[in-house]
Amino acid sequence: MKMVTAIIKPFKLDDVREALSEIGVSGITATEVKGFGRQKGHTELYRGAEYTVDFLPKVKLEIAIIADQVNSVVEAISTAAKSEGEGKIGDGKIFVSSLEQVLRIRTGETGSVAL
Amino acid sequence: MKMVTAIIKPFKLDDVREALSEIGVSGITATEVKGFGRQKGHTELYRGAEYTVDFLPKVKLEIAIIADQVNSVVEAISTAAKSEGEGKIGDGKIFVSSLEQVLRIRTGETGSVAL
Amino acid sequence: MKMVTAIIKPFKLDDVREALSEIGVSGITATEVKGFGRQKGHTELYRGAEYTVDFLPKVKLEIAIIADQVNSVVEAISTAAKSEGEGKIGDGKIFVSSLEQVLRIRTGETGSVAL
Amino acid sequence: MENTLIEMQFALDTFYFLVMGALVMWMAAGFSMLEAGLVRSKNTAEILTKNIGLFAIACTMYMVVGYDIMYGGGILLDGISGTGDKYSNAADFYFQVVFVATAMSIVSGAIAERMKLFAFFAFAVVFTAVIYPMEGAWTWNGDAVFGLFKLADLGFADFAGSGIVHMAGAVAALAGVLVLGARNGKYDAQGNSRAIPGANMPMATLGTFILWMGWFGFNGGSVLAMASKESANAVAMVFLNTNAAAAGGVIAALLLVKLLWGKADLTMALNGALAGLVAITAGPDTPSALEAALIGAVGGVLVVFSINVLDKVFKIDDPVGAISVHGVVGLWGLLAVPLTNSGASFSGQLAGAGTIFIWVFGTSMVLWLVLKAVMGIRVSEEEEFSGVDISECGLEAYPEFTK
Amino acid sequence: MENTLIEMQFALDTFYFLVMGALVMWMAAGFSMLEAGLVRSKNTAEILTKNIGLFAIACTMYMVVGYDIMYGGGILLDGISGTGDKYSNAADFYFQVVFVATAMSIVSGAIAERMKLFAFFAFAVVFTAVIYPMEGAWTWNGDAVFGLFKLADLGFADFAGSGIVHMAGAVAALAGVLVLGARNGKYDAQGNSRAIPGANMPMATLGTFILWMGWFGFNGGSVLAMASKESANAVAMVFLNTNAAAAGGVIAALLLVKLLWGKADLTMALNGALAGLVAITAGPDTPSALEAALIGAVGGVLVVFSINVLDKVFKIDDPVGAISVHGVVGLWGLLAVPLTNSGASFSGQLAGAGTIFIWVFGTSMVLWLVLKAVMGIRVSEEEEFSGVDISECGLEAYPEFTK
Amino acid sequence: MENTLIEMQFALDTFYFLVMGALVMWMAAGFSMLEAGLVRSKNTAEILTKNIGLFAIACTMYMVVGYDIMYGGGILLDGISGTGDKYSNAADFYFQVVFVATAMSIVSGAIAERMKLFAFFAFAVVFTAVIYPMEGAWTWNGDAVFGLFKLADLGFADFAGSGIVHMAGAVAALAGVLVLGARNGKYDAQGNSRAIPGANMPMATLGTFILWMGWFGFNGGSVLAMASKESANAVAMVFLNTNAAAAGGVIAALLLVKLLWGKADLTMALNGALAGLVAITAGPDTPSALEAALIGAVGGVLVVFSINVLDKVFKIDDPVGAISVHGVVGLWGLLAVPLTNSGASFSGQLAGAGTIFIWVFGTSMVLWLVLKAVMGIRVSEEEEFSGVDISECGLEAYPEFTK
Ligand SMILES: Nc1ncnc2c1ncn2[C@@H]1O[C@H](COP(=O)(O)OP(=O)(O)O)[C@@H](O)[C@H]1O
Ligand SMILES: Nc1ncnc2c1ncn2[C@@H]1O[C@H](COP(=O)(O)OP(=O)(O)O)[C@@H](O)[C@H]1O
Ligand SMILES: Nc1ncnc2c1ncn2[C@@H]1O[C@H](COP(=O)(O)OP(=O)(O)O)[C@@H](O)[C@H]1O
Repeated sequence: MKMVTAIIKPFKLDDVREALSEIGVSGITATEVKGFGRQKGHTELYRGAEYTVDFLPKVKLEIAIIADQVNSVVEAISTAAKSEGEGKIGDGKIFVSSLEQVLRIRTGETGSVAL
Repeated sequence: MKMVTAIIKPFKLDDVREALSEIGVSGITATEVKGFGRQKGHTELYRGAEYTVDFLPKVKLEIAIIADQVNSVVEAISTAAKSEGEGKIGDGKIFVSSLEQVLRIRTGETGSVAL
Repeated sequence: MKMVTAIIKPFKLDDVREALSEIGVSGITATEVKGFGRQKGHTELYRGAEYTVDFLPKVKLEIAIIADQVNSVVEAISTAAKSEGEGKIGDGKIFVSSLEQVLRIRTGETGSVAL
Repeated sequence: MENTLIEMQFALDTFYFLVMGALVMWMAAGFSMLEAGLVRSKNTAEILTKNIGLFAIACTMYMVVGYDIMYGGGILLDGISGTGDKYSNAADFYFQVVFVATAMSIVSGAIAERMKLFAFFAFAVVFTAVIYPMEGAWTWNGDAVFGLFKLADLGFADFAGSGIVHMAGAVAALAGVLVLGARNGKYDAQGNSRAIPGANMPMATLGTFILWMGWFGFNGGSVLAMASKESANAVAMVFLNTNAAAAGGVIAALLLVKLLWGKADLTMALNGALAGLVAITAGPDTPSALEAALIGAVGGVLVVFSINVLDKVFKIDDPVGAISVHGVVGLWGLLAVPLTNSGASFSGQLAGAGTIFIWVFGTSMVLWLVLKAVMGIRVSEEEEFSGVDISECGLEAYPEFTK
Repeated sequence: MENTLIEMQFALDTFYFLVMGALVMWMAAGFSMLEAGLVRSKNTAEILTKNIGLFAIACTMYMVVGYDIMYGGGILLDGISGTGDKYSNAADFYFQVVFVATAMSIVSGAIAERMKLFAFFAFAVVFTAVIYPMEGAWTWNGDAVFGLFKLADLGFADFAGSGIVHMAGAVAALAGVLVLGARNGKYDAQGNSRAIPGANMPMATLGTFILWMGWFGFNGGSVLAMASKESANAVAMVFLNTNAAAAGGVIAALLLVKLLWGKADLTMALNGALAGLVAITAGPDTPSALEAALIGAVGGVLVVFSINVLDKVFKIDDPVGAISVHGVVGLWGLLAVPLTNSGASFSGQLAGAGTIFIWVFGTSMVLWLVLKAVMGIRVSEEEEFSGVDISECGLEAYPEFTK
Repeated sequence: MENTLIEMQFALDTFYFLVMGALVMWMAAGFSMLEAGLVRSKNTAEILTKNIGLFAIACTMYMVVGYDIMYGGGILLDGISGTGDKYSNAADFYFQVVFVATAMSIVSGAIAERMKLFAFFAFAVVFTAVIYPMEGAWTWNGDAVFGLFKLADLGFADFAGSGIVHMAGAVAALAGVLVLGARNGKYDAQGNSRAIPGANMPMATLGTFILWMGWFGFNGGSVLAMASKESANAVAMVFLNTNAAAAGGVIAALLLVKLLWGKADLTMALNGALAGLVAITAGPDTPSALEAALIGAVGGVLVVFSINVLDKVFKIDDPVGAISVHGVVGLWGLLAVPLTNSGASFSGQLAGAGTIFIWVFGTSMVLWLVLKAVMGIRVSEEEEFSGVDISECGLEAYPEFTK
């Protein structure tokens, strides 16, 4: 099994979720995170003193899947999360790592049936 | 070493934490996350327009442990996090992955003594 | 590739970020988390009833890097995140795990160029 | 000694105007809090800026020229120097100026979360300098409409301004919303309305209570006299009825939403209170307490349906429900007057409402379109997505809370 | 001319009632904000709905029948039409009606975070229509208690309502809390009390300041006259003493908690202010400023101990401390009257307090139990866990902030 | 009958004082909300505690000895018992006491986020008992300064206290900030000022509106009479001008920041409103409406520059801008008086400002230094980092929201 972790722009969340459910992914855990990357933050002004908000709000999605699904999941995410046209800096990243075990708390099932 | 990641219902947090400390786990990192899964969100009403809150608040626990402890930790979590009786949809999931290295910043210790 | 995950004190965030950018790390994802560890929470008082806030606010940093960089990154973080002098309980932990694949959504690049 | 007595009457009436005026001024805080509570957190600082800015603009423009257009008194108030016949003319100005600000406040809520701040301010300048004073002159000052006919002759009566202030504000807002369009994400691809919950309900509730309190000044002060038994009794009845109508509006709205949706939607209770207040404003002097409560209750029912119909059927995106509360219910308030006041007629009320609508809608529409052409009135899509707080004000309303 | 003078007195007294009444009405906002600040965010929208709803119910039921029971005046106020002898009877109603709402507001805080909204509203209907007006008739209107004895004859004096309004509200709340039980999680398995912090301290502080301000109307208006040197002096002393008592309550509570726990617990400072105000309410006219400050300070000390004893010893779960602030300190206020007012006696005060307690506690208890049997008064455990905002109101108070 | 008429005048004047005083008391809530909105969430509960505590201390100390020092009347008000010549002396005390609290409130904002709570309270005790009453006696009571010279003789005029109240508060704050130093993190290693945004803009805006409303009492009440045609007219003009100046301050500040930085910084609009109000306070009776608006507008411009210069050039860390709003603009207010009031002279205004500055700065500085030596005035670095809410008050302002 694999764990796919995607960092995306917050307002792409709905699109990505839809794309994932179309290919049969039923479980996602989402976290609000702050990203530091190539995309730079913006400057705010408060009483005449500037200050930089140099983190950007992003959403992290974690999706546990069986190994066979990795490619389709990564593609679904990257298609849905990419800004129109050429893509934009800050569209995000997808990370894949291996997952040794999964357990569904309710039933005690383990392995791919627990996903 | 292993990293155990559990997604649980927020109001089970205290129980799980207690169960873990009983079996000697001393470190946990908790994050508030939103879960999309089999359990469906609820509908709220605002000025006559319905809207679905389709994510559910969950807590993600990350616990780094030595490999030998995996089974006891997983069992402690799953017992404490399971709803009374049969369990309920949305009780959550436990993921286990492997951890290559750990370092305690304060002392510079690495490996299992750093846990 | 490796994923380095560090749990640090929130007010060390700026220092750590600076230390990382000095050694050429360009991407970081940060999450606000709550830590339970050796460092104990504090007691608050509300209308004469005490209560313990036993989680502590921490920041989790996730940094995807090529394997060669692991040592320098871990060192940069641990130096910057350590409290002055001997270090203090609660300074945090660094975890390293392996990363199988990375993809930059904008360009579709994968592997180390995508970091 | 007789002189002293007359001076005392003068003093009491002046004092009464000032106290009532301070209560109406307080409504500016009410609108600010109501609107700040009903928008999303990313647009909160901007709507606060809008509200304090529009209040300042209204006070200034009405001083410069608005009061003169409406009641005479000279450009820059040069006829006003704290003298007067029955009460200080400075107190009269003070009382009148906060009404202008009220009318203007109504607009800001409806066009929230997507309009350029300075385009709004430009609108406010013209609205408070000319558009409102003109229709105010035709009604409260009894001038003939463009020299043609007098509304009072037709049997038009609007005691404290259900039409002149509230409906006028709502009509200007309606024109603005039509030119501006709905917020991004308000309607989905199929045209279904999506709820966009406001960020801070305690603020919205506080705003409603402030408005409720301020309304005693709004309606109570509109008796325009206190220092005799008759006028004191009249003011007292107006207070009593204003309160009864607001209470009726809350109860009606709460029961209705509970029946319709099974939930006691707080925002509808708040709008119900305001609807009750708007409804009674055209005639708080003539009904009995029970009649006042019923007039308010009808307002509370109307507002629930109106908000839903405007939103779902007409796709008019009004984040705070201002057009329904002040416009639709303002019209109801006008039409309810003849029920208890023989001095007013339905035809007169319709004539008055029509006159106000045509004038305010026409001029506002032209003004919004001119502003759109000249400086643009809508922020960019990206600015709207990130929130107008950053783009217009450069700061965040709750920098430590929001996500 | 003599007539004009008499009319002027009439006008000034009426105006005074209306201004004082508007300040008391403002207290409704104070209770709303205080309670909204002291509950958790998941229960905030519901308590706001509760507060605006109960205010509307109180205003309506007191109009329908309550005022008639308490003072006469006719069902549906048919005897009230803005006339009157020394001041407009409409102004009198307006001033009295906001007192009922105050009494009712006290209840809402104590039963917060677990009661069904419409069960509460049902209680409010009966409380404001009958329970409060009955005891009000025995006290302020001087009626004999069930035709048996007159409290005034026994030396009972309660100037502005420490007992009649505040203790009465607290007693109704106590009955409710006893029937309802504590919030889930308030007491652990060993019966230890656990702190459940309120979500928004600025709101709670704002509420306290609003109440402080409104209290000038509450006590100041209870002189019931302004238009003579004597009454003007009396009103001024009442203002001065009310302020001194509130200040005394804050200082005493703050110093005490600092001594006890080493921390300046803001919530206790707020409760100290309210305790000072409640304490002076039974007799703000007779003490000197220093005496008033001391009466308030004793209230501030009492409230700190009372909150802790009720919570830890009696396991009475009162999220906002209403029973201590209004009940325990209300009783203290009654008992303090004879210290500076020779017209009152300890026995009379005890008799009055006893009468109020028995009547309000008895009827309230029956009513709560009937409501429990008929419609249930407590939300389900799951609803309580997720918060009553979702289950009762269908929305969230801070949809973007909370976790 | 003549007697009755005189009594009526007495009653109306007394009533007027009480209503104006209640509005000024309300400013305490305004300062609390303003400051609570402009600090970070971790320091919010403490500043609320500070504000309600200082209000209580001011009311108590001024009662104990302050009023006697300033106007006579006896220790513990033993000369005050609700009698009086033209109005109740109790009403006079009530009106005066809320002014002391205002002066004290100004200090709390400037030293926010780093001072020990009880050190601040200790300062408040002395400031409200002695420092303010002394300079108040020299100015409003016309006493000779240390028996040497009378400010009035030099042509000093400060109608409602731009200097006596506002600048005095700001000067005490300045001394405090100099002794205390800047907040950690306010200036970086290179000495560059870093922005530290306040946590809650709606609260700050609410506070500003409350202050705006309360200011009508502050300035309007300072006419000190209402019950004649002349004084009624004067009060009305004061209301009108106060409002015009505030509006002018908002518009000037908003336009200026838009020009300077391209953004409509809400916090500057709020400070602009307050600057307009402070500026007009020294002489709201003599200007025309236009002049008032311009005096306010200059205040609005000054405040923007002053905040930036104090912050960036002088490294004076004043989280809410109190020293600029009340001090710099208070001085401007004093200097603007001779422009429209022939009874005042520039030299007199400078003499008065100088006297106030020297007295308040000198005594405050000594007091801060003594407190620093005796009990320490600054919290530890760790406490400052975690927020003074936990260390001083033991609770959090928003336990469920902040991170
Ligand atoms: N090496 C990395 N490790 C962890 N997170 C990263 C890394 N690089 C980027 N990210 C995350 O992805 C987000 C987008 O990255 P960014 O560099 O801004 O754009 P792009 O991926 O289009 O080049 C960042 O805000 C950050 O949250
Ligand atoms: N495949 C998955 N990947 C990541 N997180 C998941 C996955 N499936 C479920 N989750 C998380 O676990 C939570 C519970 O899952 P759910 O399907 O609702 O219940 P159950 O596990 O009892 O079937 C979800 O809300 C989500 O946060
Ligand atoms: N075994 C663990 N698994 C996951 N997170 C841990 C673990 N141990 C510690 N942590 C995280 O690291 C933080 C610091 O740990 P703590 O034990 O307080 O200090 P130290 O690392 O200096 O001994 C904790 O608050 C927690 O978030």
